[in-house]
Amino acid sequence: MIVKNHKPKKIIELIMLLLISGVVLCGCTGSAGNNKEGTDAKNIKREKSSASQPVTIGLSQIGSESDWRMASTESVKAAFSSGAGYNLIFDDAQQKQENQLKAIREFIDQGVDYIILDPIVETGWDSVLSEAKEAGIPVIVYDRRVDVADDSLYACWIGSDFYLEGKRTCMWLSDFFSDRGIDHNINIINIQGTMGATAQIGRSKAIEDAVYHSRNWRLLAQESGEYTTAKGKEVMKKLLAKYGENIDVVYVENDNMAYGVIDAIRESGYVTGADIDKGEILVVSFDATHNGLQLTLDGAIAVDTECNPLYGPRLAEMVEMMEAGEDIEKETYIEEDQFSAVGYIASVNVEDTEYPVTYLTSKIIDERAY
Amino acid sequence: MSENALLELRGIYKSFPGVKALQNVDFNLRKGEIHALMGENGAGKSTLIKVLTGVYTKDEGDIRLDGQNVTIRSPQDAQHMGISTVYQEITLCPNLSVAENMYIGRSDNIIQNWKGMFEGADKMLKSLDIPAEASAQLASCSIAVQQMVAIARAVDMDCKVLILDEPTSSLDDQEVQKLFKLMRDLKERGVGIIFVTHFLDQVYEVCDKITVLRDGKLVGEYPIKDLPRVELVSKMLGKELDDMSEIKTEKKDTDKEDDSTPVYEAEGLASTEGIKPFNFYIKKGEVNGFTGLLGSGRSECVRAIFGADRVISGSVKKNGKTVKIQKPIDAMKNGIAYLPEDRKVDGIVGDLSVRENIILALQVMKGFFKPLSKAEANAFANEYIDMLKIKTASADTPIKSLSGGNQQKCIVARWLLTHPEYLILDEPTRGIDVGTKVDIQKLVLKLAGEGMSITFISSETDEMLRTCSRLIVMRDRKVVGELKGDELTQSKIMSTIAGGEGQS
Amino acid sequence: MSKKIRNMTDSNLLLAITVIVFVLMYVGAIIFQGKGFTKPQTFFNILNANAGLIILACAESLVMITGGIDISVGGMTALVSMSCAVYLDYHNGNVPVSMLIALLIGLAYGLVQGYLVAYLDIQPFIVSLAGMFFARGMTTIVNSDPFNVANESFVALKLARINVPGMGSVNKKGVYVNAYVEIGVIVALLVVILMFMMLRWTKLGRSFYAVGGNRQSALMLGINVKRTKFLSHLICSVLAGIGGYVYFLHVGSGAVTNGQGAEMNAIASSIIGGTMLTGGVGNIIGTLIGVLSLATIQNIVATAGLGEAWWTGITIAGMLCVFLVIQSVLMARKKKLMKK
Amino acid sequence: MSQKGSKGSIQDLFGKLVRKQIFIPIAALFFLLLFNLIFDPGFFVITLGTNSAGDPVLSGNLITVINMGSELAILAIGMTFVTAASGGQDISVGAAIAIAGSTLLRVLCGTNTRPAVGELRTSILVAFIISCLVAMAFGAFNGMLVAIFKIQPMVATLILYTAGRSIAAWINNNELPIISDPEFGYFGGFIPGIPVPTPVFIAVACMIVAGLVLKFTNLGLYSQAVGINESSSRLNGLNPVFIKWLTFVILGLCVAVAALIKVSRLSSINYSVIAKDIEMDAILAVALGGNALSGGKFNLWASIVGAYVIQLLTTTLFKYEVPSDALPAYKAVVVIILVVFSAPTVREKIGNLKKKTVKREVA
Repeated sequence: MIVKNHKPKKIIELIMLLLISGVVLCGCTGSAGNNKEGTDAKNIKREKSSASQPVTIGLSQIGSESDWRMASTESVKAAFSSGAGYNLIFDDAQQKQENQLKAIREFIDQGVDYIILDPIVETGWDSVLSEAKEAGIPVIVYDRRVDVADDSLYACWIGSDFYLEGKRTCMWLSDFFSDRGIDHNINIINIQGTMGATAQIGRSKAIEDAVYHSRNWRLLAQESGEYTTAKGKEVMKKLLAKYGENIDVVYVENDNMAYGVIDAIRESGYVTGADIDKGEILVVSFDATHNGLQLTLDGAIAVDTECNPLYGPRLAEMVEMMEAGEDIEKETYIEEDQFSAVGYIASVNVEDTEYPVTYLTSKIIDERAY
Repeated sequence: MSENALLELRGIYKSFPGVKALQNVDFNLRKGEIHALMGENGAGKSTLIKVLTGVYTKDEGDIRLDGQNVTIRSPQDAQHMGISTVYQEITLCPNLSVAENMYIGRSDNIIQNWKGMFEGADKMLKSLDIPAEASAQLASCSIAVQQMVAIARAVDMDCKVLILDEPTSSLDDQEVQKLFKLMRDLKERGVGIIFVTHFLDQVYEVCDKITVLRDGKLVGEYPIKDLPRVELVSKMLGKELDDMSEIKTEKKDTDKEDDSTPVYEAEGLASTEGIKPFNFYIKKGEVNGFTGLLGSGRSECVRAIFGADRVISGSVKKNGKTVKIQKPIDAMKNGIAYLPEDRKVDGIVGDLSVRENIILALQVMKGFFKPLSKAEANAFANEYIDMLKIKTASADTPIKSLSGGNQQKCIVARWLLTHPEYLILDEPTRGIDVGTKVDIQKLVLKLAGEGMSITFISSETDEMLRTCSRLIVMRDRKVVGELKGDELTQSKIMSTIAGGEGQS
Repeated sequence: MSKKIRNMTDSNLLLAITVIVFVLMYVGAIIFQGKGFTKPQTFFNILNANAGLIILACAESLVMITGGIDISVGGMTALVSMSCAVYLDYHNGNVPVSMLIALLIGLAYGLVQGYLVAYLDIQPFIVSLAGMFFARGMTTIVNSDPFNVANESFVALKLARINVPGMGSVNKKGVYVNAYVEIGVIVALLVVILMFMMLRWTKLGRSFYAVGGNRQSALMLGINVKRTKFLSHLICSVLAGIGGYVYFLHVGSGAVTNGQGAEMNAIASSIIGGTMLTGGVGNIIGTLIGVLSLATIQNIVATAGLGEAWWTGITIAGMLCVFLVIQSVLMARKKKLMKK
Repeated sequence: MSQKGSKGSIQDLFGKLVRKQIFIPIAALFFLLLFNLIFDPGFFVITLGTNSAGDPVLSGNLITVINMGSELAILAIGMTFVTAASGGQDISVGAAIAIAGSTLLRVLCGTNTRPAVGELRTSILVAFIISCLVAMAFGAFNGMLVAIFKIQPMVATLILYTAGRSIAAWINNNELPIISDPEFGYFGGFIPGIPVPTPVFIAVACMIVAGLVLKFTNLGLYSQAVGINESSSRLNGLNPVFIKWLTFVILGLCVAVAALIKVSRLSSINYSVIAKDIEMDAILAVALGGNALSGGKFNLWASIVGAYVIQLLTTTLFKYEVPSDALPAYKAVVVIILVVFSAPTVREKIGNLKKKTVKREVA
């Protein structure tokens, strides 16, 4: 009798338990539904197992901090789709090298066929890459570089020439100023990316070199905005409070920070634009993301140098070549464009090579893949 | 005089902000003596004990143990000197084993010797006849057993002075007898025991001497033979007392028969706490009570009436109309009020002010969206502070800083403020001083006289006899009898509880 | 069954649940995820990657058992690794001194936090919150940019492998690869063993439980509560210093983001391992298994192809949720059994 | 003689003031303002300028304090209730802000992450109401764990703390929507023509609502009673489970409002960074307000003042060019000083010291 009467409470507890595990399970089933690639991949694996094993790829991505990064991830994911005979294991390291190291070890333990790595920083990869080599798994590095003592630890590298990007931007600036006949002192602020990242090193070096070799350029401050909008805005606000109208040019090392920088400039009562003699602040940026180009079209960003995120097809090409046993080049650069709506300059010349500058229209923005 | 002296306290002073808790108090304890420390709540007993055990440091005065001056800085100090204490509230760690609770904090050994400890503990428990396993987790033992474990710990420490601070309030008679046996054994061994209790019977049963404190001052030290009860009470209260007889005459008036519909009537009521379904009614202006040994289910019955525990069967009628009482708020809406057994756990809301504590129940009944204004609340609080003579600095004082008796009065005030038709008082006099006890009993009869129905529960049978006109007797969670009129005698109650003869 | 449960201490009951769930999970991973989990190296990699966390979790368990909490251990990891990294690289220091630095940071933290909590009676949450803020801030003051330590003797120590005989596996090219653990794992296991012994077989260990179980009672039982609380924080912080160094030894870099969220992982591991935040209940072995459970589930999520960053967070939270509810329901049932 | 008496009464008054709970945060506020006054009176300059759209805006450090402190003050309200009733803290508010913000953007943008001006799918009000409901639902989840399953609040909310930002990313499929409608920016910026930042109005509105709730309902009394003695509250007809749960839902509402401001400030969201560590600041605000983190009696206004103390400290440190990452270190030092001086044991010791000196003087 008494025991019976206890039941309601127990049942409530049970229901609660079920509810909670239900919520968790829903999450899991949701995952299966959302992540169709995963389930599909398994199905194909089963179908194909008699004919040809799918190639398993482990992809260690830095994170999803910017539009650029996400476009890059999407591109790689699309290239290694299950339809194309691949089984992709994707890992988002959330901006920590530690997580990338862990992911690569997991890939090794799972015995993947290839590891693709976009390293967050250049150093600290020796031991994990030698483990991959020990296990006989080739590693393809892309976007950012790795700095290892023995470069046989990775199969190849493909990425942007960040120094060149920076050079092209500086050259554009220099051409622009001479075109406008400006030869007084130019005060520049550099909003850097995450310190130690390949892009930051290359782009920062380009502006530092340009300032060093220039007669009238001065670098007022360099500070890291860590590639994020919020941080970029915060840093810019601080610098504006310090230097105010003395600032002529802001050299921003990616578009996401540029949004923040432009916001900060506007909120502090200044105007962005190319007319630095009228007190406007000229902003140059990198990456050429959708939003970045929109701002470029509006004239808020004077020139936006592309950093091509669409690595997918090139990486797939490389994997196919390696599968076929062909030799591949150790280092390849990916092609990149430069956009401006200011429109004075048709091309820039860096070390005797002409690089065209695309005059930006809304049509171009609409046609781009990201 | 000081031959055989074990512990001597001379001129102890201790004050807290705003309160002089002890003023020039002397105390003597000899070897092999059971010494009762008596006084109302707030008389300074607890403070004196805490000074002795190192919880408080005295402001002035000397403590001499075995003739030597000592300074007691912490409970460890006290233990090392051979002063052990068993408190009313269990001061053991529920998450540790029984054995650990007996041995922890006693030696400076670095290594814990589990085997030796279990063996020693089992031996000790067996010799004291305590039904517990050394390796069991303490939380799995009943409160009484936990209390015994605490005593076993003290005994095992070969203490010279054993302080028992109201150890009996949660024990039943059998357990109390066991404890007394233990005390007498220890006395034989030459241990000096300081015994603090509110039960006068117990004092006269085991003690050799009595020291009485009042308002932080020493009243005197008396051999037990030289101090009859009435005198003890008057010394504690500081006035001659014939209130007891007054109460009796008042009660006679309420002792009458009538055939009206009961204010409250329950049939087959049972709760999750395992009481057998019982029937119960109470009429207008009636005072009745539940009696029985501790654990017989008397509190569980009234909790079921109030909906404090989950009610699982039975029907309830209020003034003849069927009502549903599932939760306390249902009961309150039906004009039932309940003063719970455990004042600290279930009664007071410690950090809130006296005012907030008094208005709480009324406020809840008024509802979430109708708070009383500050002026109204103050008016109510002050009215009851005056009416019940609650000793408090102001209505804003946190209730936890009041003495036990005054806290209890606040809770009574809280329920009176809701103007209940039916008031349940579960052990309202436990752990409070004699003066307040009498006040509360008088109040019960006064309220009944004004037409309120009251159920009164007390561990002290004479209190019940003095106030109740009908007693429901319980044994083993079952109602086993009902006594009224001439049956209301000590012996009749005892025999019904014991179940010696056929019951009605 | 119910009687057995009744006679178990709370600590053992919760430990039993943890062990069962962990074993089930690992077996499930082997069955459903296949090849990877049968390799011992997979398990060793989990140990390698989490050696630091194991030590931090032990430290956390200790304060939790004593009824406190310390949320500064993650921040300390960052501070320790950054200070040591700067010392080793910029000042070309030597490794033993860097270890001493780690210990000293731990000691300093322990002394200050312990004093504030135990003797000034300030809430441990607030004290260690300030401790976390301080450590994170100091880390950026020491150096704000992440970098990998190139100091040779340090790198040698970092790369040192202890081969586990007979546990290796054959790679794709048919070569036998030895299974190995890093030095940090040995340190972590040592800490686990020492802490286990300390908590089980020393009077001090038992007094941590007593203080956590009921502070007032512990005082009355003659335990120096303040000193016990102080020691719990002292040992915790020193262990956090060691844990921070072991973590540093694994990642080999100084970075502001080092050990981010480690305090919550340590707390979560302790809880999964059966330590209760209310104090007085807990077990170091459970904590170890808690860390391993957490890491295993992360591994399962990652290798199941749910690489999107959010799945890790959601699954861990789900697991934590299930554990907490099981614990809560079981404890409630046990209490009910007790009453009868 | 009479002089002595009046001196005594002034001392009494001061003593009373010092003993008031709200004294500590207010003293801290004054101390920080005094510090600024001495070292740089320029701190107090408020200028009326115009922003890029040509609307008048007030700017200056004090404006920054009351502007940026808004979210924290709003959260402090909810956190105070939760602390009082449950005797624990919700450490998931930062993550919950991410969820509420993400929901807000998801409802406004749908699947198009870059809606042009005027292309929002619903009105901002509808989106806000939905995000409120979502935030309250998550609050209810926390509340359920705490109230029904009796899990310690910090542990229970650890679940959402771990999962929250992931859920937020999941809601928007990890995309980062950006809203270009200027109206959306009003909540975190300025309404054209009004020079005072909008968050200030929102925060004041929240305080007024909280004040009215305290005055016209029994939430204060009930949550304190439940926090101090649950068992006794139950026997007085309260439903402790419901009240604890309710406080978490209220905190959920506060979270949604804070999320609106946060998201509006950026017109976008960054799941891993938005409102980072704000839970710690919110708890700190409650503690600085002198409220016991173990629950029970509370003073809402002291918590709110505590929130502004934290913001004032942040702004002051920024003023002295402390980099934002190093900020916590300085904050920690100030916090420790504050809590040490408000710790009862320390206060008692100082009190004793004072008494001794007074005694010596008398002697």
